[in-house]
Amino acid sequence: MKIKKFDYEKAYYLFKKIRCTEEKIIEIYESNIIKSPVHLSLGQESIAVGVALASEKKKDIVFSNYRSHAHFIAHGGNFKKMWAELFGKETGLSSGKAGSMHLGDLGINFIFTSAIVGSAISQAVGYSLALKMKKLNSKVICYHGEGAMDQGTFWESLNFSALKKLPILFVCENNGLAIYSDQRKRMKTLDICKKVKSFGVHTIKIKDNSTKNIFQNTQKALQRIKKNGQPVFLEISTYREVDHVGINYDFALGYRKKEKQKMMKSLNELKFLKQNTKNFKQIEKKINKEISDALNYSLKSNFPHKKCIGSNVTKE
Amino acid sequence: MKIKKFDYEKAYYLFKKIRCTEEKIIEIYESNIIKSPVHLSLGQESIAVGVALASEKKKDIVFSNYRSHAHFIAHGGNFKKMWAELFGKETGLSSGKAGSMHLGDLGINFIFTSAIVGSAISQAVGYSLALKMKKLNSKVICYHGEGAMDQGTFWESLNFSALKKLPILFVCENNGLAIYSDQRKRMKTLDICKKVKSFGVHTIKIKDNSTKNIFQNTQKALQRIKKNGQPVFLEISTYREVDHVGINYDFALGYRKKEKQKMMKSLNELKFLKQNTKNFKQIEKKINKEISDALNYSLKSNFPHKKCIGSNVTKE
Amino acid sequence: MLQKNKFVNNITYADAILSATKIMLKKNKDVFVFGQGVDDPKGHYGTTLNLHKDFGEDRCFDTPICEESMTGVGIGAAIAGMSPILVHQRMDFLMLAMNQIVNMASKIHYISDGKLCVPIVVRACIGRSWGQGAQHSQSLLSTFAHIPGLKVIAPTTPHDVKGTLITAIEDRNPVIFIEHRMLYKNKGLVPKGYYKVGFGKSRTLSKGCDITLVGISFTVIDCINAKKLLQEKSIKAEVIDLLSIQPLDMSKIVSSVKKTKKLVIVENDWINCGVSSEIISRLIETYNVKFEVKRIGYLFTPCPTTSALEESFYPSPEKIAKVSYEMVTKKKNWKPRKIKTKEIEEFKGPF
Amino acid sequence: MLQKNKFVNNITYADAILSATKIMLKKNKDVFVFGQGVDDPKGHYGTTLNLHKDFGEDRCFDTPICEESMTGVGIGAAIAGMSPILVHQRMDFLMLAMNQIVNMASKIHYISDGKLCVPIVVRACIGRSWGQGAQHSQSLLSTFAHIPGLKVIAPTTPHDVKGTLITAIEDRNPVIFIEHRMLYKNKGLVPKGYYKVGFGKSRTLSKGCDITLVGISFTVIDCINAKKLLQEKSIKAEVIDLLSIQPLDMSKIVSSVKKTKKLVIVENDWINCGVSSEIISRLIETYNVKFEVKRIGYLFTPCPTTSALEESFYPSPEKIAKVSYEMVTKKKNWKPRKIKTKEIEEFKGPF
Ligand SMILES: Cc1ncc(C[n+]2csc(CCOP(=O)(O)OP(=O)(O)O)c2C)c(N)n1
Ligand SMILES: Cc1ncc(C[n+]2csc(CCOP(=O)(O)OP(=O)(O)O)c2C)c(N)n1
Ligand SMILES: [Mg+2]
Ligand SMILES: [Mg+2]
Repeated sequence: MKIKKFDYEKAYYLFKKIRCTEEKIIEIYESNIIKSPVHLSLGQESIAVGVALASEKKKDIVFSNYRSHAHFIAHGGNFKKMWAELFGKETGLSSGKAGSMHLGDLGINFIFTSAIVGSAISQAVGYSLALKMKKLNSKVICYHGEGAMDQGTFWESLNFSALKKLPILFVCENNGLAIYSDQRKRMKTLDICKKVKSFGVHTIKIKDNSTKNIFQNTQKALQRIKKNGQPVFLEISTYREVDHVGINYDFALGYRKKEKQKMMKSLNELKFLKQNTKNFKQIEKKINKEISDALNYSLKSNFPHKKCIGSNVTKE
Repeated sequence: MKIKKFDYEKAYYLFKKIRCTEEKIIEIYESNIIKSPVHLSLGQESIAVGVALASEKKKDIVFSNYRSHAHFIAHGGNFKKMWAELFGKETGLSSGKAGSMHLGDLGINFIFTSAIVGSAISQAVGYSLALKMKKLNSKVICYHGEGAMDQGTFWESLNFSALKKLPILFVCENNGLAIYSDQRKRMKTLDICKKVKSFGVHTIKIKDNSTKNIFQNTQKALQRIKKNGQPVFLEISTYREVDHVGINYDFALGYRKKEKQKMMKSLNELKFLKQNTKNFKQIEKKINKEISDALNYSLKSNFPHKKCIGSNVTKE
Repeated sequence: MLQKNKFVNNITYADAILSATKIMLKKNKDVFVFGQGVDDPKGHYGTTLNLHKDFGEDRCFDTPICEESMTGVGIGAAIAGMSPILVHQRMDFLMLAMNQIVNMASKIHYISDGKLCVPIVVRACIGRSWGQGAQHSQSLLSTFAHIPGLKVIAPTTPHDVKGTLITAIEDRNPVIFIEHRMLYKNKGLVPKGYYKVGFGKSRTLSKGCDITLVGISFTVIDCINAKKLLQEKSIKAEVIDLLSIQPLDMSKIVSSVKKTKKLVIVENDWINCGVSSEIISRLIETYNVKFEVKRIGYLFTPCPTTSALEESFYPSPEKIAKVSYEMVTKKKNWKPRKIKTKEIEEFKGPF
Repeated sequence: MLQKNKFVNNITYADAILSATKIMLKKNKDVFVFGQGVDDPKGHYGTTLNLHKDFGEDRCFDTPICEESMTGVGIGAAIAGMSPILVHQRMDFLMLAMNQIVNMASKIHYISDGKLCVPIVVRACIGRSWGQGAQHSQSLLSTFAHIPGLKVIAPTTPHDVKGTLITAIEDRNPVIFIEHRMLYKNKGLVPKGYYKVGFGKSRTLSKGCDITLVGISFTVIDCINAKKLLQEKSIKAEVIDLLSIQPLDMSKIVSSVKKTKKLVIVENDWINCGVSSEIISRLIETYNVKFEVKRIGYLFTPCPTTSALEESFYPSPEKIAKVSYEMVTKKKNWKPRKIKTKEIEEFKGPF
């Protein structure tokens, strides 16, 4: 694995693209054209961008969950097909059968995601077991929320990955929330890394929102995995800007206070990346075009034919 | 809670009674009168005896598992009915519906046990939640093997007990084996207490086999629970003398070596207790009589009537 | 028939659940409510709204996301004499708690030969439509009905959901209490106070002599709409709300089928090894009735997310009406008009 | 008919499983076996004995006790192109893995619209008798048959267990492979090499014209014994081994029932919402057959531990024979003699 330098331009491009995509979803959501729940990543972009830039594209395997737009875009998933999938069209990633909660693109080894909290983690571990068995020199990156660590399967999977010395990076996006439930309402001890360490897995904790920092630590983690073939756990503190599901701010619900500083973190990071990107104008133009192309593509596409419902239930 | 002194005589009585019971089972098992799997506690008696002597009889609630003969006897469960249950008779604890794997006696708050590894732990926690809600001043004692800690539910339950500050004592009987599977084949890190501590639960580790030591530590733990109403975890190293299930030594299977020193630990402890018991002869007589009475009682009892099969499926 | 008056309200299915819960929380100090998000600002579609404020945080509380152990906690508390109500946002999540439900809750009373009992109510909500997809739309009713020791109930009307919930909470057995997201906003007349609707009784919602339609949970609404369509062809359908899945009430179905000789059972689930097949088998095995029968249910595929396919997946008033028409008339010459199911059409998410 | 020769062995059901597994481990380097105790000295009743020695510890390994995650590990490895075989000591333990099986394995192929597939074989053993009790005796076949995307197979003979296991391992879908503890020691003629027995086909084990007996897993043995009893009354029973639960083969049952007009289905499970009810419903709904039918299965209670009650719990040759006799003769004047089921009588534990 070559040591890569942090590329501000790429980072800006991905970060901005994620943000613009989410904003476009918000813009059109009320029209009811995306007839499906969406779990937005606004506020959490730097994780996806930092991790994706550090990873080996098309080689590493990515597992995520229902909140996967950012991961999908950052890792370079097919953008048009993603939009078409959100629109439920036959040109979508899964002909519309998946929707926002189950995005996947094998072109970049992005495994179709699950909407059951924590249920893909053991699968990610199983995939890394297969990599090891097949002596393939790649790794699994498994994104999950801190809420997924409430599930016993997280600890079972973690133990197994350590026991079998598997090439997997766990990326815990700790936004402190599971829907409206604060982490403190669910966990006695908040020092997640300490728990993970006691299970025998190396941990790295990142408290700030710096894409570069995340990139560097991820790179370090991935190198470590490559070297000694053992799992690493990354905990990254982050902030969810909007409601758990859907497109609205949820401060009016009263369960959490709007913290202006936290709300601005992601936008400030974006600004910072922009300041380090010379041709940001071109990039923004490119993004706008990508989005409008994808929208057009998706709008023009057909819905899947009725009979498509019966296909691919089982493999012949 | 009064501080109790360790009572050698009681300890000898219970320890010996457990041992004699298991030996009697071994003696008669080939006759096929106990038509059911038995999971013997030989080698692990000191845990049951030490914990039971420290607990408040008829006040504390006891959860165990399929390997419960020792716990049942030590906590003072109805001995005749236990035997009748092993024989599948209508006079048994559950009219024969339960058998060895599901012993229970509400007279001593001994909850009917489960044969699914780890599945009673969350229930024990739930029971302690109820105690707290009802402001009852008692505690739950939950025995489990180290194998049960492979299950995610252990960590879920542990976290919840700490989160809600529940009056429960976890007693981990660490015999290092799950059937024929060594702990090292199942867990990356063997420092169980460290893991438990990281979840926010106080731990005590006991490495030797001393009934008195177990008694004293359990008493300390129970007092702590009473005082601050929070869970405590006790890990006690122990040794399983015979096969996981059934009555035979299993060294010939070759998966573990016979370690003479370990094999003698429990017998040496029994000898030690005996040395400190003046009227051990009387006690032994009493035990013999109890066993032969129980056997007679069970032999004379009828099998449940056929129609009994349909009763108590649901509560009217 | 009920009339609106000072004792009877016109309220939603969600409010009926809330009302039953409040009555029971007041009546019995051992009752408590727990589950993910029960104390959050949405209060599970309003069904648990503000209970934690009204009754204290000890009696209505949020949990970590760990279905297996929380079910175990409920069972343990029930054994200890409490009456827990455990709320699940989706039926699908119960798959994580199957060990506790199937191996433990259903068997503890029996294993202890009656000495312990497990009075837990497991509330589970079936999701549907607007892109719920494969993992938020399952119903799995028959999975629970298959297990001795469980009771399974799936009320459709506000009146019945309140009455059966009170019954469920007072029942000393584990009860799987099945709700449907698309029913929460439906209104109906509901007595204000305490009342019970017994288990093991289905409900004839409207009379007819030409064909019997049996619905379960949301498909009862489909049957009612199908009945309207069939009226356009002068076919009179009798609509039965199965209501109680376990125990199962055959009496109303038997007498209806004796009259109509024609039966359509509309599963709110996949058909294979479902409740409808149980009903058919009992009719054949035990009752001396000659009849024709068709089952309608979810297509035997996972539920697709896109709305373009959802329609083919679910039973609908048209499908039911068409099948019924063909059974009654032996003709295939009618394509019922598409009727709008307001619950489905009006739903706009996000969850 | 097969004959013993140099290509055909007379071996046990357990050895047939072992043989299929070895053949596939040799044939395909992506195949591996894992599960609690698969590498222990007992090798799951001999079915995995010494595989870790013969094929290496990477290809046959023990696991921690955590069914949910180990199933997920298997699914993940399957997605990655491996062919895992996951062994469970008891069917009951699958309740801990229902989320992975029902919410994940069965749906991944569909959700990805065919791009991923999950070729995992989940082997599960049904326990019975000698005090297995409520938690080590469940079968729950229909629970899996209810879910689209799964295949469910329950072979009875050594020949079929080998052939279907090879088919299962080569199948690219999740297969629930159901064994029965009481079958492991049964012997039969089994070809030594590689061969497949296809899914979706039941098997007529013996011909008869008076009544059709359909058995599933161990109850096939009961049906065979019942046939012997019925011969004493000159009643000729046709015995069908259902074998494939999902997909379900109706053809053999239909043609048999057309001939006999009388059907007894013996579930190796509780009856309610079971496979037998599905068979009956399909016969009624789809096929134009007039017939009488009875279902026999586990009593609708948890399984009691004491042997005094176990007998009442399970189907038996006598029960089957008695019901069959009464259906054929319309008389109630026969009490079949008690026949010894050697598998049950000879079993002496401990597990
Ligand atoms: C097994 C299960 N239980 C409950 C839910 C409902 N649910 C959906 S997302 C979510 C919160 C998960 O929180 P976290 O893992 O921190 O991820 P985040 O949404 O914060 O990204 C919950 C409880 C679910 N989908 N699956
Ligand atoms: C969920 C589940 N999986 C597997 C089994 C089979 N099994 C019975 S006992 C046992 C070992 C448990 O080990 P441990 O918890 O250490 O208890 P010990 O037997 O050593 O006392 C296993 C795997 C089971 N009963 N339940
Ligand atoms: Mg979160
Ligand atoms: Mg152990």
